[in-house]
Amino acid sequence: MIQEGGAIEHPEARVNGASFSAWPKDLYIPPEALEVFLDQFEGPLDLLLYLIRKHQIDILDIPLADLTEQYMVYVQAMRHHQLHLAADYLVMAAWLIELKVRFLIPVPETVGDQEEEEDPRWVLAQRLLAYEKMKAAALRLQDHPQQGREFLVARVVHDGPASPFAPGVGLADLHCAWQQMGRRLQRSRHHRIIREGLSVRETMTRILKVLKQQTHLTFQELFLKERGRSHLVVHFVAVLELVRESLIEVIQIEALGPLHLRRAGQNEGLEGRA
Amino acid sequence: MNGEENVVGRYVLVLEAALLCSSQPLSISQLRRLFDPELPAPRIHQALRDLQAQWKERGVSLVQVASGWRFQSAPWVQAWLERLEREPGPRYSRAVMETLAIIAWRQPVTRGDIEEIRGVTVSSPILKTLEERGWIEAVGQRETPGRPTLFGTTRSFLDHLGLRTLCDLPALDGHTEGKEDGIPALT
Amino acid sequence: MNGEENVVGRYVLVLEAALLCSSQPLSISQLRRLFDPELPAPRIHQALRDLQAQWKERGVSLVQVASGWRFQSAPWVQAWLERLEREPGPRYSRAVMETLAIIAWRQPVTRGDIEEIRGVTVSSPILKTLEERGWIEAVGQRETPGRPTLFGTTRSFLDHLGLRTLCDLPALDGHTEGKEDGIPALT
Repeated sequence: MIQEGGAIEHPEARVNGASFSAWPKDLYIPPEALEVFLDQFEGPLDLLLYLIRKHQIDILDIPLADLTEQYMVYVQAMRHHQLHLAADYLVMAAWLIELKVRFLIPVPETVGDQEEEEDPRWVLAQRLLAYEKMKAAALRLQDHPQQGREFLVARVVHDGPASPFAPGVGLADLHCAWQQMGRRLQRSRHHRIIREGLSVRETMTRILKVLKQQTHLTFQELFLKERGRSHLVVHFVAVLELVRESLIEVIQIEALGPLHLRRAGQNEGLEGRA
Repeated sequence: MNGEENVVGRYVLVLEAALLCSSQPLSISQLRRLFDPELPAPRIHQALRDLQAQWKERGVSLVQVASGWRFQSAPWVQAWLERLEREPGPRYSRAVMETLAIIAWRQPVTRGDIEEIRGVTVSSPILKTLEERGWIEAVGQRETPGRPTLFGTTRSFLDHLGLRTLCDLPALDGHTEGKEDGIPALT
Repeated sequence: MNGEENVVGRYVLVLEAALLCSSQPLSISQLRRLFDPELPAPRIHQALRDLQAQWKERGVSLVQVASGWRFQSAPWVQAWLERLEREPGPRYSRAVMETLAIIAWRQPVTRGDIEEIRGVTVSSPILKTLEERGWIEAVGQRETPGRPTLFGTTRSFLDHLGLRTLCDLPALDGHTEGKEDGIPALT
């Protein structure tokens, strides 16, 4: 696309003595490659900046015709491959062509005192510089220390509500709820409360959680890590309680063999292992 | 600046910063992993004891809860901190609180058990509220017809209450010592 | 227990606890309101300076950001704290960051201004992302046809960056140093 006379001053690539500053039109560019290439740009200004920096063009002295034509190479390639072309790229193409026309065709000086027409190259340069500055600003922002990345904020827990939308609950509230419920029920029922060690209940829950993840558990596994007699007793009582509530089964596959715990009503899995 | 050369003197400060800035309680193994090479557990324990002593008389204290260690406000500053809260915040309904209490003290329980105790139907949103809050979870199924789900409380529930284990829940015989409190035991 | 009798000695501890526990930075007027009767602002300032000095060499420091004072981790502990973080914070696309940069350095701006500078259409999700994050907000309308919304950054944006004012944003000298770029400076 580059015309002989209009070649830019600092061509980047030389092949066999000929300078190339844009992809030859007949060069096959796989659509995916083009897409990937274009994905790196945030838009037409970003692409223009890339072209200018790549060819070391002085931004204050832009060869409008060449830049426009190089830009059009990409736009043409995109259209040729019927890639989805963001309208922004076409708008920019139209604007570049307009600038080029304004640059090439001198404005007739019919109106004497009219304000001097701005150099279209300067208009383009201003836009590119403004964009480049903001591009740099975005990087500065990205690099600036950020909460959660370069520093963390102290967040010590306190008893107030966790967040306006998630009410908190205190021990007193919980206890109070229980007591009120008790008082309410006392009027209608006459059951006797049986005191249960909570540690037994907790252990029951823990055993069930383990049995949710693995099909069975041997007695040894259950007691191995626990220290002390009270742990042993708590676990044993928990197992008995779970059996009583038909939540688990205890099986022994062979005489004097290891005892296995498994969830009640689960019939598969153990035979194959024994 | 890096402080690696002086890490021995600094690790207490690192532990303090990690505990002050973490949104979750930190376990000993997490605290060990702060350092490379990992610090031996006894060193961590010693440092935690030192920190606990340093913070003893302050408005914030270092405590151990179910899933590890964390800093939390001391009870005596609560009166001041409450003035910061703009509004008292929503509260859970009685139904939610009672359901939670039953699950806490009677776990593992099924929805049927809760209904049995409360004497009223337990609606799905109640259990969902508590599950979404991360305070209860399904821990299994009872092998009875219909295989109902059994619920238990989670570690975050204990963390929220600042408790280490369920045994730290207040005993329920307290006010009704020797008396029945009207709540049926599960059979 | 209440400590009212000794409040003079204790108010620094109360301030410390409040600042450590608050999820948001606390302003001087919020800090004054912790006390009844309210403490005069100079006393609060003095206490903050004392606290700042006390925490100077620690892993957490007391800093002032746009919406007030808060404790945050010191840069030197970051290397350790990073080992704790399960997931890194979200990374925003270049489109989002460029839009945010334009709003930060050129505010107040309309969507049209942003499109003019970037040369591309600014999609609604981009502005929505930034609004939902609490970093930008509508600050008015330009009195031109269509009365487009003017956007500016919020205090939480500055808080997030640990900055006190927009003037603390890094300077944008770069390659255009000393040259006129026709872009008005921030006021």
